This record gives sequence, C-alpha cells and structure tokens, in this order.
Amino acid sequence: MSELTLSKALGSGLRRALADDDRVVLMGEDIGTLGGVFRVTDGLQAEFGTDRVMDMPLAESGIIGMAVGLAFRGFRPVVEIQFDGFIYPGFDQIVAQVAKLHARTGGKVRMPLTIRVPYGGGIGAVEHHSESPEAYFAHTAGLRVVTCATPQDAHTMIRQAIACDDPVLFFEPKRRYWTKGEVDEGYDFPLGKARVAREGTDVTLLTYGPLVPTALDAAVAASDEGISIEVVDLRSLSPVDYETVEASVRKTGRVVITHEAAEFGGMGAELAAAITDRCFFHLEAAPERVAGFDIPYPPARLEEHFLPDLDRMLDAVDRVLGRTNSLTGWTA
Amino acid sequence: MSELTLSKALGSGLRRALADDDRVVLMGEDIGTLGGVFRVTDGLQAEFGTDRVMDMPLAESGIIGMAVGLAFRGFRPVVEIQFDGFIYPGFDQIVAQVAKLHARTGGKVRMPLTIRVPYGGGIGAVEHHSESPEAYFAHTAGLRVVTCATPQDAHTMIRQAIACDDPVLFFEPKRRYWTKGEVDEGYDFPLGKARVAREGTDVTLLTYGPLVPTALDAAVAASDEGISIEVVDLRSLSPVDYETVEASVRKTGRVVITHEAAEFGGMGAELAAAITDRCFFHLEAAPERVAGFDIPYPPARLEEHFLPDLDRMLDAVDRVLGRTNSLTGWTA
Amino acid sequence: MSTTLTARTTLDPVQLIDPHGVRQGDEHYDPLVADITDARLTALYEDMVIVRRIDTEATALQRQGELGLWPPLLGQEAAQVGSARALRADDFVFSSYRENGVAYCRVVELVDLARAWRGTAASGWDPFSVNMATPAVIIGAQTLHATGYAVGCVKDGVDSVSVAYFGDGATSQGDVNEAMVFAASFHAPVVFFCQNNQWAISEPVGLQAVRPIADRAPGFGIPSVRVDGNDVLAVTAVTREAVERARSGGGPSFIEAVTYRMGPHTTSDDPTRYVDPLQREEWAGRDPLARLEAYLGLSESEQQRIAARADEAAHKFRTACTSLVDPEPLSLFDHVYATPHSGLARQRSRYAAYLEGFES
Amino acid sequence: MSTTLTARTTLDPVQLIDPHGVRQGDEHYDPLVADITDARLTALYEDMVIVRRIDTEATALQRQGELGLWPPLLGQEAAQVGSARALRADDFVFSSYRENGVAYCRVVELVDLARAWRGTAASGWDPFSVNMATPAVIIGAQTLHATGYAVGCVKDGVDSVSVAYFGDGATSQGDVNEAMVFAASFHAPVVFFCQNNQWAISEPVGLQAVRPIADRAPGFGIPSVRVDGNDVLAVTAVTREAVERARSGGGPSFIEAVTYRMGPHTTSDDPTRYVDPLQREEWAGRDPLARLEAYLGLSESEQQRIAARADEAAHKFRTACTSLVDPEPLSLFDHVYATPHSGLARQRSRYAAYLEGFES
Ligand SMILES: Cc1ncc(C[n+]2csc(CCOP(=O)(O)OP(=O)(O)O)c2C)c(N)n1
Ligand SMILES: Cc1ncc(C[n+]2csc(CCOP(=O)(O)OP(=O)(O)O)c2C)c(N)n1
Ligand SMILES: [Mg+2]
Ligand SMILES: [Mg+2]
Repeated sequence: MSELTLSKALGSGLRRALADDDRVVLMGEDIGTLGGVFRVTDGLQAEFGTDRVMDMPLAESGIIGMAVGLAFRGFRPVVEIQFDGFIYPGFDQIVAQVAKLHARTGGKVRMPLTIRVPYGGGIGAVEHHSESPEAYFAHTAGLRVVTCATPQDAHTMIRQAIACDDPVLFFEPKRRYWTKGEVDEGYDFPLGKARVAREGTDVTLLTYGPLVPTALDAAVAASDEGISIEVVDLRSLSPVDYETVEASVRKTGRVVITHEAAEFGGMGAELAAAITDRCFFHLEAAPERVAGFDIPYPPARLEEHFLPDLDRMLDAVDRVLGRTNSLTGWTA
Repeated sequence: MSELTLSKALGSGLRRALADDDRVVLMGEDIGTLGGVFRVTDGLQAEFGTDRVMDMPLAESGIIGMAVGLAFRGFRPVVEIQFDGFIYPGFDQIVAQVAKLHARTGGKVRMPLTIRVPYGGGIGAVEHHSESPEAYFAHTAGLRVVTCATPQDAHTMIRQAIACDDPVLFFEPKRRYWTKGEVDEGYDFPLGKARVAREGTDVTLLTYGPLVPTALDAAVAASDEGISIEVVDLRSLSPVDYETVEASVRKTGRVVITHEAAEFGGMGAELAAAITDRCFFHLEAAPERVAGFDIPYPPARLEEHFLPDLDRMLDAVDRVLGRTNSLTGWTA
Repeated sequence: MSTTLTARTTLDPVQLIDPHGVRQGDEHYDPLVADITDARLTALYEDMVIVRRIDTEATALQRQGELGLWPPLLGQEAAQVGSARALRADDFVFSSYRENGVAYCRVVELVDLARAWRGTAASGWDPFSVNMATPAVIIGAQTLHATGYAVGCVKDGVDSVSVAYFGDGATSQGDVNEAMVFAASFHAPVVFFCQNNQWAISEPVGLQAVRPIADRAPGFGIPSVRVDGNDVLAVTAVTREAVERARSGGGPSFIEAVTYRMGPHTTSDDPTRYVDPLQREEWAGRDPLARLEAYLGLSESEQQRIAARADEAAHKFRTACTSLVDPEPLSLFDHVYATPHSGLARQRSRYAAYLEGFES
Repeated sequence: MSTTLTARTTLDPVQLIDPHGVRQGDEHYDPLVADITDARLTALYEDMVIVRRIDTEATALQRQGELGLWPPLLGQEAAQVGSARALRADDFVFSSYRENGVAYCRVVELVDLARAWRGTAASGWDPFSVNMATPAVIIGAQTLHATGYAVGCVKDGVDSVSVAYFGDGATSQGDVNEAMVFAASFHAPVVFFCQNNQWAISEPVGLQAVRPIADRAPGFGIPSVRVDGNDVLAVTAVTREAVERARSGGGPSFIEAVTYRMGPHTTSDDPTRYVDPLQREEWAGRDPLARLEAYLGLSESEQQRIAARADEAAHKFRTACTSLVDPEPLSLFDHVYATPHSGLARQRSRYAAYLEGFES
C-alpha cells in the first residue's frame, strides 16, 4: 500500500504491466524522454528501453494503425492519445479496424489494444483539450470503454485493460491526475464491475470518471439536508454493470445521471433509457440528466458553467424528489 | 409533380441547388463522369461543369478539409461520402472543424456544408457498406443531422440542407434509393420538422430514414389486429422535433423506437430518455427500442436478422401494450 | 541503390520481358532472377492462368447470383503473382480487396476467397494459417498494419518481412502517407506494393497524383522503383530486391507496379461510363499472359495441361462456393468480443428467445 | 525551376544573410529582394523585435496567472515575419497556434492574440477582418483549409493566394500529406510554409522525417525549397517566389524554413527534460535578430527607438490582456449554430432559469 496520485498510480500500473508481460509495448507522442505531457509514463522508457516505450511520429491514425499491426504480431500495445480532442484523426482506425478485426476474422485475430485517453475539462485549457468523447466509443460495437475515478482504480483498471484480450478505450479523468489515494497493487475486481462509492437510500447518483468526487461532495451536502444519496461509480461504460445499477435504482426509485459530455446522445441517454426499460415500475420520477450542454467545449472562463457541479447535481436531485430546490429555491 | 426514385429526387434537388446558387459546389469520389456509385449526381457534371461538380482524390479527410476551406471563401460545398463506412477518415475534420468553426469564431465563419451519406443496410453488401453512424454526429454539437424517407422529402430536404447556414449531415437511406414517389419541387416545410407518416392512437412508432416504410407496413399489419399505430418519421435527428414527438406520445402513452444503428448509445437511447423525461406521467410502459444489435454490421447472409423488421417491431408493440405477441405467441 | 531506383522511377519502368515476349537484358535486375528458369517461369505463367480463370469464374458466379459482388483482377495477374511468389511463407501480407491472385499464391483455400463476397462471413480465412490478413476494405488502412507488423518482426528478432498491397487511389489517403512516415522512422522491414491499375473506380490516376506514384516515396526516405506490372519476371525481380532489403535490415521500399484494370472496378461497376476504349485496347496489347506465351512458346499439350488445371480450379471454386451455407442466426453475436460482454450476452439471449418464439 | 529547388532542398538552405550578418550573394534570389533596402530591412527587424517583445510579455503574463498558457515563438521571428511580409492583404493565412508573429503582420489587434489563451474566447479575431483564420490547434488540419480556400480563389477568378503554416511535427499527419495531394491535383495557389523548429514538443524532427522535410513535396509534384528560417531576407525571397508562382497560375509550393524553437513548447512544457543545452546554444548563435543587428549596424538611438516601440506594444498588449473580462454565462449558447436550434434553445432557457434561481 502506498499513497499515490492518480497519474502515478497509472504509471505504476503500466510499469507492472511492462514488467509482467514482455509483449506489452507503450506507444504515443512524447511518452518517452518527456514521460508524457501528464508524466504518466515518467521514467518508463529509461527503465524498459525505447523498444518497449516508443515515442511515435505525430499522427494518431498512424499510431493506432501501427498498434493494430503489432497486435497482429502478438503484441499488446498500449497507446497514449495526448488529449481527448486528438483522438479523432485516429477514429477510423479505431472504429473500422480495432473494433471490428476480431469479429471480422471470426475470432482469429485478437486486438488486445489499450487506448489511453486523458479526458474531460476543468483544467482551464484551450479548445480540444477538455473533451469527453466516450459516447462515440461506447456506441461502437467491439470496443470496451472504461474510466477510473480513484488512484486505486486507475492502477487496477489499467492493468485489467492491458490484460484484457479485447480492445479497451481507457479514459483517464485528467483533472483528477493529481488526486492522491492509497494504492494496493494486489487489489483486484472483475473488469467492468461498477462500484457503489457511497451508500444511500433516497436517490441514486450515477456517474463516472472526473465527476465521481463531485458526486460524493454532493452526497455529503445533501445528507446535511437529510437526503440520502447513493453514488454509483460506473467504471465501465461498455458494458455497463446494470446489475449494480438496477439494484441501486430499485432501492431508491430515483436516479440522477451526470457526466461532462454533451447531454444529447451522451452516456446519460443510454443509461436513462436502459434504467427506464429495466426499472420502469420502480421509478418514482423520470431519470434526470445533468450533463455538459450541447455546445463545443467552451473557453476556460466559462467552463465552470459548462461542467456539472455540486449545485446542478443537487438541483436535479431535488427535481427527482419533487422538492423545491434547496439552493436556488426553484421548483421543477 | 413527377414520379421519381429517391435517388433521382435527390439528383433533381441537387440540380436545383446548383442552378439557384452559383456558390454551391459538389465534391466527392466518382461523382463526376460516373455520376456517383448510386447515380445521384448523374448528369450534373455534364450540365454544370467540372468546376461545380468535382471528382476528388480518394481521401475523405482531404475532401472535407478542402470543403472547409471553400466555405471560408464563401462557397456552399456539398460533399458526397461514397458509403457510410467511409466517413470515419473524415471524422476529425467534421467533428473538430466543421462542427466547431462557427462557435470558435464567434459566428464570424459560417460552415454551410452539406455532407451526404448513403447509409444503412439491406443491400447485401460487404463490410463497411451498411452502417448507420448517425448517432456519432447527432451527439456532436454544432452539426445538424437529418435523414429522408421519401422521394419528396429527399428532394425538399437536400435543398433545405444546402440552403442552411449550418453544417448538415444528410443521411440517405441507400436501400430506398430506388423507391418511387411523387415529387413536387415547390413543396416545402421547415427544416427539422418531423412528419406524422400515419396517424394512430394506441402506440407511437418512432423512426426515420430506411425504416419508415417498414414501420408503415407494421402499422398496416397491426391494424388488421385492431391495433392503431401512429408512425412518426423524425426526419431530423439533431435537433429532434420533440413537439411532434411529445404530441404523439401524450396521445398514445406508448412508444416504440426503431432504427438500424446499434442499440447501445444509439438515437433510440436519446429518444427514449427524452421522451421519458418529457412524458413520464403519460407513459403507460417504458419506451421500447428495436434496433440493430451491438455488433459490427454482419455479413449479408445474416443481415435480415440484424435489421429491425416488421416482426420485431410488432413484437415490441405487443410488449408496450402488455399483450401476448400475436406472431410469436411470446409474452413480455 | 536508392539513386538508381529513383532515376528509374520517373522514367521507364523496369521491364525484363516486353509485351511482345522479348527478353530485355538488365544489368541490375537480371542477377536477381537468374534462378528463374523457363520451367519456373512456366510455373508463374500457370499461376497467372489459374488466377485469371478463377477470377472469370467468380465474375460468372456473381452474374448468376451466387456472389453478391466481385472485384476482378483481370490484367493484374503478373503484378500479383510476380510479387507474391517473391515472398517467404513466414512473410506476412496485408492487402486490399482485389488481391485474390496474391491470396492464391499464399495458398488461401479457394472457397475462402468467396466467403465475404457471398456474404456468409465477414472475411474469408484465418490470417495466421496463410500469413495474409483478410482484405482491408477501408482504402489504405492496411498499410499501417503492415508497418506495425514489420516493426514487430524486428522486435521479435526474426527476419520475416511484411508487404502492404494497395492501389493507386489509396496513395491519396492520409494513412498510406503516414505509413511511409512511420516505416521510414522505424526503419521497418515492409514493402509497399502499389498496383497502379490506372483507376480508382472511375477516377484516373492523374487525379490522385500529378507525378509518377513511385516518386513519392524517396521524399519520405524510402527507395522506390517503378516496374512494368504486366511483366511477371520484372515484378519478381523488384520485389525480391525490396524484400531482401527489408530482410537484411535495409528498411522499407516502395514498388509501383504499372498495370491496368481490364475489367470493371467490381461487378457492380459500369466502366463504359468512363473508360476510353482505345486506352483499354492499348493495354490489352500489353497483356501479362500473352507476353509469356510468346516468350515461352509453350507446346499445345502444355497449354492444354495448364488450361485443364485452371478449369479444375475454377470448377472446385464454383462447387465450394455454391455449397457455402448461410451461418446460424445466433452466430451474429459470436466473436464480437474475445471475452464475455454482459450487454451483448443479454442481447443474444433475448434474440434467442425471440427466435424460439417463432418455433413454438 | 523545380529542379533548382529540389537540388537546394537536400543540400544547403537558401541563405542571404549569414549568422554573422554577412550578406551572401545569390544569383537566383537576389533579384527577388532587390527592392528591400536597408530601410525596409530595418522595418522587418523592427517587426521582429516587437514580435519577440510581445512574446516575452505573454510568457510573463502567463507566469503571473493572466494567461492560461502561451506557445512562445522565440527564435522563429524571421521565419514568421519574413514570410508574412511577403503576402498581400487579400491573401489568406491558415496557421497553427505559434504564429503570433504572422498574426502581428496581418495586423491582428494585440488584444486578440490573448483571448484564447486567457480563456475568454475560443479564438481571437474575425478571420475576414485580417484575412487570417484563427489558429488550428488540431495539428495539420489547416493545411487542407488553405488548399480549399486557394481552389476557391481560382473559382472566383481572383489572384489571391493562401498560405498554410505548420510545424515539422505536423508533416507526419495524414492531413498535411493529403493537402499536398489535393493542392497538386487542383493546381491550387497555396504556399505550404513549414517552420521546422526541430521539435514537436519533446520529439526531435528526426522522428518525423528521416530526410529533409522539403524533400517530400517534389514527389507530390510540388516544388519545394529549404531556407534558413532565421534569415528574414532569405525567407522573404523564397516566400515571394512561392507566392508569385501561386499568383501567376504556377500552382502550389512548399517551403521548409529551418529554424529553432528557443523556448519551451508552451509555458507548460519543461524542455530541460529533453533539449540538449549544447544544441540550443549552437542555435543561439544563429539568432535571427542578432544577425540583422550585425548587418544593419543600427545606431544606438535607432535601437532605442525600436526598443521603445516594442515596449509600448508590450505595454499595450499587457493592459488590453489584463482588462479582458469574462464572457457572460449565457454566451455559452451563442454561435453554436447560425440558425435556430430547438434543442439548444431549450437548454439555454433552462439554464437561464436555473441561474435566475440563484439570484432570487
Ligand atoms: C476510405 C474509403 N473511401 C472510399 C472507398 C470506396 N472505394 C472502394 S474501392 C475505391 C477505389 C480504390 O482505388 P485503388 O486504390 O486504385 O484500388 P483499385 O480498386 O484500383 O484496386 C473506392 C473509392 C473505400 N473503400 N474506403
Ligand atoms: C492531432 C493532434 N495531435 C496532438 C496534438 C498535441 N500537440 C500539440 S503541439 C504538438 C507538437 C507540434 O509540433 P510541430 O508541428 O513541430 O509544431 P511546433 O509546436 O513545433 O510549432 C503536439 C503533439 C495536437 N494539437 N493535435
Ligand atoms: Mg487503382
Ligand atoms: Mg516543431
């Protein structure tokens, strides 16, 4: 057990993966000498050599396409995309090749790629550096999509992702890179299992990645008002662990779903639709979504308005409870 | 008024757009001499010249990126993507440039691009030729997404899309290209307005594009059993005309949503979530989705199983009605 | 060497047997094919005859409704056979959809060539059983896979190489250019084999490239050569050179095989809309098989033997193709993931129940 | 001509004033800058001093928390000023994020340079007011926009040209290569201006290109030239030549300006992790300003006048920057669409109501 930042917890997970399996190779822009712009791969090239930790030319399609070729040869490539907004030049290789090759070849060719994507906002960045593109990939059959919220999960899940024989889009909540937490290298759970981050009885607050800490804060604030919120950290977005989600919603009868990505067609849509389908007669109110607006990620000085925060989450909690809003005095 | 195939109705719409506005240029692979692989642009290069109807090198990112440059210069480019599955190499230019330039520049730069995408399955094709990628674009702020189901709509809507000052992803239901129908060049309606394709009182069957005819067939079949289905053809996927949708669902209290795209995170998720949110107390049952499975589009000999058909639609209709299935004798 | 190649590049393509069947001496390339006796050349000729015969059969099968589509290779037999026969079994091929001649040489089962086009499977064979990936339909994507695979060979310390096949149209795609960047940067043992068949569906090569295609590679640091793609001997020679360079640590190479697509793009295409019949006729005079017939002067009985073998292959192909059966409905859900996926498992079981509903 | 350029390309870059301030005669390029008297050269020097001063100020502002980030151009002043000053007002520039020197020459308001980095707007200025698009952050994307714009100029029958600025790292991207394909194919009046500053963040140019970058264009059919990017006169000369070629119907050109990024990639970067101090020092000896100082031998008073103007600009920049105010919350929803969008309108009104809730 040691206390690590989420970034270092990922780094230690990558180190373990590199040490445990010599077919693991890391590929990305600036991941070598520099250790990545978020220093996740810091020191790994020095330790494992340029053959295992490869700085790549500046072309995302090229990087992912080359990783596909390495996977054909039996490697397990771990690709770092520098920022969320730079994944799109590689979209075709991901959607048309990585996602489909196993099915295309009747299971003959495995694509055990892990594609690491620092994502989300809240870091005061310029355009293309704060996006949440997870829904594109969750909608793409053949991919698994996961995201971590704590250093422990970061460490455990990156190792799970690399060990998985399917391609995994691994979304890292960049504004939580410097969050610290205990990390036990031996801790494990099944890939795809959701986590009840806080138990509660009145409302289920369903989230993942960067908003998990915010949701927990909201739960604390609500408890001061006598509202008991259960916070579920999904961890996996494809597949979704509906067993855990259903159990929570059946208990509370009310659900608020929150993420940074644009609301329209985001993960919240799928979650709300599936929950309604599975728990219709248990629902006291329609699932509420608290998400980014349907706009390009705004300039930094406006991002606090874009990002779901404690107030907007509690506002939605009040709405599913049919309560006058405790903060704004505003009724649904 | 004349009777045209959907393909020819699009062609006549393009011809009108080219004739009416000399800033309109058509760009794509094989759209010139060949007239496009679906012959939608047949004869247009001969009529308007290679300057207005441009065969482009084989690179989707290049085509869309160049269209962006032409839009900077005040043109209204109409891009043809040869098949749905070939849009991904252009995804970055669409998502990071086309969708965002207007917002990025505070409204100074307009992107009146129309990107035509023959989409969907049912034509017995090989891989990458039968996809339904509309949800990716509907989730992308800054884009409009529309799709037509009849020759009349095809003609009217392609002209609306080209006239629109926003970028429009225009999805063409390729397996309906040869459907014939009356086309009145003078007919018009507001872009984005949904259409009640058939009135009914028991269940709303919500769909768009290639499945509209199938939904209408299902409504006819259901009426034989005394079930009255209202078929709503959305036409626009971003934005969705919720006014029309809500009116229908409030009347019927039951809704089935159907599309070819994979269910998970597809348009059906957004529609089900939004309808639940807006009509919760009018709903007698959870919205049902009848969609493609969460798999890569299958080989041709299996596509009949992948594509929502009349039986699967009616099966879902029975489920929202809480009825024993009339076809399969199977209860929800 | 790279200078020699570059010089050839823009000027006359390498040619060892001309369209009339006359052997052209070449100081540089002759030694590379010194072992190719007339007997071996006859074997290459036989390959080409068989490949063409299967291709014709496939087109017929498509016309008869037995295949959904077929992309004919007519005219490109020498480019495909000549290059594929220059490879070792442990080399790995990444191709596009038209490389049925290459696949034949990799010993892909004939029936496997038909699966995807008949629609009974997404692709035809186990890539590892023949060391050839199934076709990439997304233009150019496979060139990056080949580059990655080649880098993997170096990592593994083996001297296998990879070959990427693609068309003239593909050279416009970002991926193909990125593949050259990456291959040069990692000194990857990969051979880029471009069949310039003059067309990308209806678009002439001039729309994709204003200079000879082979001229592009040197700027990326990759030696290139232009070869008469209808001359099986010359294609063998330049491919051997490139493969040997890759195998011996010399890095990537680029080959432009200048050839012609004598048929339609696919059986769905109508080339009369855009092909100048005079141009096609000119290329008919450069047929890859005809020149070998002239050069080898095979006896009638030898010709008949080969034709019989080709007919036999075609027959086998037809029988196997038409007896391919439709897959089970629930196989839809197979192999989407290598490990269990709860969402898909649920969809599968619901669909199974739905199908059962019809039965009962 | 293309031969001349190609020859230069791989060998010595065009240089008219060497690092010591010595004028180098050049038969071909001297006539192209014959009109650039010492007075005009002094004006270019002044531009560079001001641009460097603003850049330094911006870095200081970032350190003080007034800007979120800044990408310094230190060392690249000659490449930017020399090229931008070779353009006409009606030409159109598509750049990346580091081209603040170019923007300065396009007469972008100083305050507009700060907006995006301060986070008060997604980008800084009205592209049509200065004929320069706001920066493309996605590497390489703008090269295609420039190509499309250039083709639009031809369609419109005007002789304006477009210029695409990008870095050495960008040359690996598919888009940049596709831009060359399309530009060549459409004979577009576009100038590809690559500032090879030796780095893509921490990656040395050798990872992106094993040959000089300028060598790549000829293979696409685009003449190219390699120029000493720290020599403002030489940069002006080669840019004028390329622009003139484009303007007169000669099609696209490619310029590789060989320079050096003397600062960090951005203010967030730590170049001590990867830059060899000796290499940096070597490049310090090739400073673009120093060599002009040596060549022009400006009087102290002239130097002071220029420094004062630069300080004034820096002051103006600082004041304008720090007084930029945060946008209104509801402006979030502005300009996402040019025409009404019902979904967004609803979101806006709900958020407005939500915000009102706090007020009451
Ligand atoms: C990304 C992508 N865009 C478009 C297509 C449609 N398409 C299929 S083949 C083809 C032409 C390819 O030409 P070329 O590369 O010369 O190969 P050839 O068909 O001549 O063998 C096109 C445009 C595709 N398959 N993939
Ligand atoms: C598509 C994409 N991938 C990655 C990045 C992250 N990134 C920003 S700048 C940069 C390096 C660019 O190098 P170069 O093109 O040489 O320009 P320079 O910064 O040296 O001016 C990278 C990798 C990006 N902005 N866009
Ligand atoms: Mg071709
Ligand atoms: Mg650089």
